[in-house]
Amino acid sequence: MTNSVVEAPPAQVPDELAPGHSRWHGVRPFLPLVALVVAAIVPYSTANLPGIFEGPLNSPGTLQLLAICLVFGGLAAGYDLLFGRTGMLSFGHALYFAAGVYGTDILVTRAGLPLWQAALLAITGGTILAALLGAVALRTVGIAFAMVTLAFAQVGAILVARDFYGWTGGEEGLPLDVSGLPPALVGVANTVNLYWLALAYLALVVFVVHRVSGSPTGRVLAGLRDDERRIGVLGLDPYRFKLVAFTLAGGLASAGGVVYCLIVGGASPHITSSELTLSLLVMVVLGGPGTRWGPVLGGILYMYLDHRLTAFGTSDAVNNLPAFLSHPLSQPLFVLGTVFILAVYFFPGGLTSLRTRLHPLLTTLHRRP
Amino acid sequence: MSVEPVLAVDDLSVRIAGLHILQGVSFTVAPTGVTVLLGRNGVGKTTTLRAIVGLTPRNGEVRGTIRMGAQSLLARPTHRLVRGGLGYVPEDRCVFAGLTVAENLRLAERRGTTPAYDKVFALFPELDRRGRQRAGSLSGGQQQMLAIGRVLLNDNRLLLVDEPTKGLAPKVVTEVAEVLERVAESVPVLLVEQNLAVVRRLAKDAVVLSAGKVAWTGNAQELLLETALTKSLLGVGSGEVHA
Amino acid sequence: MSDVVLLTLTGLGLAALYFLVASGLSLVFGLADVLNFAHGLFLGVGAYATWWAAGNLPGAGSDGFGFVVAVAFGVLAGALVAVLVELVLIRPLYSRTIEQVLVTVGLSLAGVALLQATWGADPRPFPRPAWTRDVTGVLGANVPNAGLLLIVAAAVVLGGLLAFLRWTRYGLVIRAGVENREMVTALGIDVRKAFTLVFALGGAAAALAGALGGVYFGTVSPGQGGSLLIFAFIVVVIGGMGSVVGSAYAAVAVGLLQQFVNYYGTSGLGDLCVVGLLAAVLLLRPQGLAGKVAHA
Amino acid sequence: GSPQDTASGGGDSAAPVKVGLVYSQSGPLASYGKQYIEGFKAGLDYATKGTGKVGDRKIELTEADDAGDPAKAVSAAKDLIGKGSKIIAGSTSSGVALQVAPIAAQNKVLFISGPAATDAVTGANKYTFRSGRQSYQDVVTAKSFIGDATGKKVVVFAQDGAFGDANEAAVKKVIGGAGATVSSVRAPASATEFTPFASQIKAAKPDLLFVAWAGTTAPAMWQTLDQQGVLSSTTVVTGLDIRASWPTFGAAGGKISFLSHYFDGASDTEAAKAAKAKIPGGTLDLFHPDGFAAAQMVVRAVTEGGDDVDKMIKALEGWQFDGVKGPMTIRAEDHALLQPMYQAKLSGSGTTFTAAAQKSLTGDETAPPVTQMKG
Amino acid sequence: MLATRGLTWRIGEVAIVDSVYLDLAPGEFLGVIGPNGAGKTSLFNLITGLRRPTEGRILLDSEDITALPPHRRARLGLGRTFQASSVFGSLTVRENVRLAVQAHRGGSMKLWRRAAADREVAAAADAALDRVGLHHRGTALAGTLAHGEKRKLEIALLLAGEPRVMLLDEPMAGVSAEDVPELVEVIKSLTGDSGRSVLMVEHHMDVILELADRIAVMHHGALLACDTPDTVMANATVQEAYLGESL
Ligand SMILES: Nc1ncnc2c1ncn2[C@@H]1O[C@H](COP(=O)(O)OP(=O)(O)OP(=O)(O)O)[C@@H](O)[C@H]1O
Ligand SMILES: Nc1ncnc2c1ncn2[C@@H]1O[C@H](COP(=O)(O)OP(=O)(O)OP(=O)(O)O)[C@@H](O)[C@H]1O
Ligand SMILES: CC(C)C[C@H](N)C(=O)O
Ligand SMILES: [Mg+2]
Ligand SMILES: [Mg+2]
Repeated sequence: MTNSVVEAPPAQVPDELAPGHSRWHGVRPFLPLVALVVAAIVPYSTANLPGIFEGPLNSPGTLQLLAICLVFGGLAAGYDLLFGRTGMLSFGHALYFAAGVYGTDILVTRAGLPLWQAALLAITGGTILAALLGAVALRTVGIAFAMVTLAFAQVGAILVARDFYGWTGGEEGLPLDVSGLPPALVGVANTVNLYWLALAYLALVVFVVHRVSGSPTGRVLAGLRDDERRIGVLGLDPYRFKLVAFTLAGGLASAGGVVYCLIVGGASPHITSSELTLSLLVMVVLGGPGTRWGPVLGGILYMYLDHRLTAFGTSDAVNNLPAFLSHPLSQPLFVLGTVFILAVYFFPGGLTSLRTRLHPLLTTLHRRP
Repeated sequence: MSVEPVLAVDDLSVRIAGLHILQGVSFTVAPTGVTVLLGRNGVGKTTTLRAIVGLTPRNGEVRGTIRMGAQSLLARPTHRLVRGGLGYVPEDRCVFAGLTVAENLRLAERRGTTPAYDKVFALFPELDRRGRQRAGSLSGGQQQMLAIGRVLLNDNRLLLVDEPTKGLAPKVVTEVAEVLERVAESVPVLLVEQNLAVVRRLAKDAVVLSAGKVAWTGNAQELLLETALTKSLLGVGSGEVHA
Repeated sequence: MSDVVLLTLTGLGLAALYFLVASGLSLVFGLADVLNFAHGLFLGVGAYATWWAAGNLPGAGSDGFGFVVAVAFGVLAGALVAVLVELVLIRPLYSRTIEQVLVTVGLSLAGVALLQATWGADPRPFPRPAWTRDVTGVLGANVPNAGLLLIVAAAVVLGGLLAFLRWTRYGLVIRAGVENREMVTALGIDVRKAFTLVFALGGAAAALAGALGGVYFGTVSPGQGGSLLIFAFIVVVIGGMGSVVGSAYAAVAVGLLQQFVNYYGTSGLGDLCVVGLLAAVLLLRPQGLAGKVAHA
Repeated sequence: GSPQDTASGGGDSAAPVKVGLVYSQSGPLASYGKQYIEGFKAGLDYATKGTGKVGDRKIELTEADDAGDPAKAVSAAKDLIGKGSKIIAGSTSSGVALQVAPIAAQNKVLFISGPAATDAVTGANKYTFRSGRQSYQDVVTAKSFIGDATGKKVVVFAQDGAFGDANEAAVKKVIGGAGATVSSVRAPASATEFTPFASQIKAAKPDLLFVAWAGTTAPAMWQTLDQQGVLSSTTVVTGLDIRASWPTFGAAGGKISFLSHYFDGASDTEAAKAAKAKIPGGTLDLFHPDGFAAAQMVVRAVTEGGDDVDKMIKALEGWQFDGVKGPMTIRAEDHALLQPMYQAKLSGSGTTFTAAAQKSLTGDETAPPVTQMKG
Repeated sequence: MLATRGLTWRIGEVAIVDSVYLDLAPGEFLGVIGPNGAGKTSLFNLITGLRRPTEGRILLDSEDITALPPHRRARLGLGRTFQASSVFGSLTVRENVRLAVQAHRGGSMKLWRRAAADREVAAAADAALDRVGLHHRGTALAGTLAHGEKRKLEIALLLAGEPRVMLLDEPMAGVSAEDVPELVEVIKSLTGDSGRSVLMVEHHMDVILELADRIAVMHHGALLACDTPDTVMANATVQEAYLGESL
């Protein structure tokens, strides 16, 4: 086999580097802000979206679900910095997320540190971990790189499962000790604060990723995705730039871990599994790699489906179907898997490609008087 | 001309990713000799050849008719076309980098015919000598020889050859031209070529493309003789043709 | 002494199981260039089809020739599912690695869930000849027959695959097709058929691994394939992608390492060593043990 | 206004009582979850005498699937609490139970953990109760197999992680405390080849081997222990899993001494008869009693406490009732559920196996030591 | 300026590049010719650091750069084009060149700046595009360019780096006859100013003859001759091994 180099994700010009030329040119820069404001006032709405959420928008259950979705939207956007924008296929990104989750949890619950110190340490630790492991893993490229990162993540999973000194709680996980936490983050009535926290995290990641992609460094990263050898000949050290991207993405993932730990109120070994990295990849591809909103949407949609399909599976609509349909449909993973497969054929290029694909339709509709 | 053409392209249009790359191209290829397809970079020469062998990318759309004899070529899978005697030498050589030279050649053998190894090795002794080398480590020129050698293993009804002399040493250019000349004695060739010296030596008929349309068709030698014409069509006086 | 013999032979049995799982993966991953995360599904199909056949298919059973029929049925079912997957899902996606990941991940989730929806989450006892539960004394060690069966099967599969790749033209077509499918068709070869064949073989090898894994574990459960998969992936990568022989070497290395470290070291160290071996191999020889140097 | 107003139960005496059940409907523990919910419904029927009501108030069940994932369970619990449930029950796995328990305490609602076996649920906080047995009770039952422990050699074979740790610790305390020397052989939960561990166990020549192993690799593990002669060389004790797993022991099944939480026929109480009559299929299994007891506890809590969670807790603490297994006591100090446990033998072949009770131990005999209530 | 001292690259027993001694004076234009497979591209790969030589040294301004990685050499003023076009396919033509300009000017490791805001980079990039006549294709994705256009883009990328020593690997290959003179002019203009040196592999003899001060002939990895165009063209071995009978 010669072809050990991973194919770069489908060519996508980063939005930031593409020439802007649409009617919306003047408005577009403000759309993200509008979206942010809308998202921020969601908890004031009592609207009921039957079928989509269990309760009104401002109910704790809905906000909790939304908060998880938002964290994963941010996580996927951070992962896309590696995958979609630099062309690095890491199979071990969950490790840095897990470092954030377990780091915070252990520091708060086992060491009794105040939250802000624990969070700071966890993020710093996660970032340093990413820098160290990245420095080693980046000696390889392509599938080999994917597998080395996977191996590191696997070590993380084994260590968590081993439950050294009872720190991690092994397969049972570690509930977060909330006694020292700010009261505003504790209790169902305060779920809204967790929601805002998640929203802030998402906004931060999108802003950072967007900013970095549009920076001189981002330009180099986009170049790396296409032809690494060429970057070297232009006088830039590919290794350094890849390490920076890897470390930054790792740091963002750790920060996501801190937020997730607070939302879920603990850590469980699910998040160290290699499936999680794979899901990150799925989220990004589902949304559209290398685009600004694709990974975010992909992450949100994935988590939404992952959580909501359990309810779908037990709903009356499914139970009343004949057995050969209701049995598979009551398996959330069956539906989730099927959705991925259908997505590939119906939205190639990810959700964000829908916009361009719907464009002709919209313009025709527009022209009608 | 009363002779039936071996290939007739009629009103061929190709769109790729929304770009209208070929816009109603029509020409024929005579049953003997070399027909050359000329034009500046990016006018759609490669696109034309690929449309003929059925290799337009997935996001592309082909309209019009392409016939070889009585048979329509459109909508038939590439491997069928090739087995039916349509040989194609692509622009970027496309040798299989991970396979050895011998394996590259073996792959091109078609069932039911005896591959003409002696013919190929007589033309390119290098290929015989380097049988065990990985094709990816061949020099550019060696790869080109391999790419041409691959189609010459079999009998063909028509050869499509895209810029075969690109990147070849002058001596090899001459050799390739000679090979093609000899090949053209038995099989018609549709050739894309930038090297006008080669064109002058080989071409019988010429088709000149410009911006996705046919700008001129006729006798190639006449074209090259008329400085004004070559200047307007190809941007070079025939005197400037490099030797 | 008998400890060492026992550990070596059981380690080789484990290696054989890894190899059986890895061989199909390696074939599909290395030759068709598809990172097939649905490989675990093929294993599951093979195991459940064998299980089903032993109970329901006339002529098949859990012992003697009937068992051979049941396994053959399982292998056939695995190959068939693999072919269907290739034809319907993968074919439109060649050279689009990332979409393939999405589809095969989706497939593995949906497929395993489907198995669970049909036959439940709990392990079912696997029909198997009585002698596979017994042991054979070798130099004072009680070596499980199931392990010996795996070793024999792995050797047969290795030989068969090598013969296929070396002596048939398909091997060549497939290797070329991975590099540039278009160009293979431009040489007059229907490359699609070759790739379907790769999937059929990969599926059959996986199904065989599933069936024999059932014999080895004594049960069959929906998630069984997935849990073996991670080590199979490691074996494929250590061995060098697409190299069947490399996978065989790597499987032996991984199986023995795990076995001996688990005995002489502390718990969990075996897995860590394997992961460490993977990282070390990749860092020192990114192309894997048997892989060739990628050309610049 | 406030961005989020939590629906409150209100004091309406005829309003239904909302009870949230968060358990595994899908995922690897789906079968356990199924038994739990069947047991719960039978128990509710039994405790409300078929009315499904406490007084005038209907018990309104809302079920949510956690698929074995604590994050999903926490989301579901928050959702249910947000919608006014004052009682959450369920938790098929220990991981879920441990993460839902703090949520209950934070929001001052009652949480009745289900089949989750971890000792850590006991005494987790004053809002948390349990309706099933805990690892420690398993181990005490195991001890009953060796009689006088003094001078005996005991080996624990357990998987890595919290479940294994808890079992090892419990054996050291219970059997080691009674004078035996306890050592352990641990293996990764992901192990597929058990010969090295079997060899280690054999080399230790124990008088008693206590095995704590859960998961799909268990049959392979038993077969290896059998093939390497471990089962025939010593007394081997382990917990008896659900019926569906019995045939997977194969020939090894007859050589193992089982401690059992429950199996069909282990008891013949009123509750057991009622449960048997009510559940689909009519055969009780491992976790039916847990669901049944949970429903009994819910009815008790509502009857005595109405909508007041503190009153519910008061009503449950120290409560004694007759469950499927027999007399049960909720210990006031740490909410441990004292209950009978069983010794069992498995016999049969092929796909038909039967379990027979050898001996049953009372709730007091298997009582775990009192733990400090944490919150 | 650039010198190789006994530069050798072996694969197994075979010397692909065989003890090459080459001196490139400031401002000099050295053409490299030789049969296909003579080792010209390999020589370039050694000089730019994509391959490590088995023996010999490479000197830039009499400083030993043999052990430096490619990017460090580029930083010292060594630029090249590739025989098979290698441009950043998913970036626009303009972004390609801007990236090269930015790489050259430094400041690529700036995570928090807006790249598009740097007018100087943009201006320099546009100038480079103008020079190769690709200005009108600025917004096209480089991956969709026709072959000839990619060659021009390669040159623009090179120009953007303002290298002191340029290695051009068959820049004319595949360029349509019309554009050859234009490209020759571009290349000529590169060398006119400042003491910039060029090493160019090319099979179009007329182009070589027009541009080169001296011509090096490679054969079987070794340097067969290195002399003025007239002398080289007159060399019988060159005639026989490389040029053959002219068309
Ligand atoms: N896959 C594609 N997507 C978008 N545009 C394409 C694609 N392939 C070709 N084109 C465009 O079609 C036009 C014609 O390309 P083609 O390769 O046929 O030109 P050509 O005449 O062969 O040029 P050259 O002499 O440089 O080889 C070019 O402008 C090119 O950019
Ligand atoms: N990695 C490799 N392994 C084996 N042989 C190699 C390798 N790389 C190059 N070669 C051989 O080295 C020789 C020189 O190749 P190179 O590409 O340098 O030639 P070139 O002079 O540039 O030819 P061309 O003008 O055709 O491009 C060729 O014979 C080639 O086959
Ligand atoms: C369902 C049972 C096996 C529960 C398991 N003992 C646990 O605590 O997770
Ligand atoms: Mg072309
Ligand atoms: Mg070359």
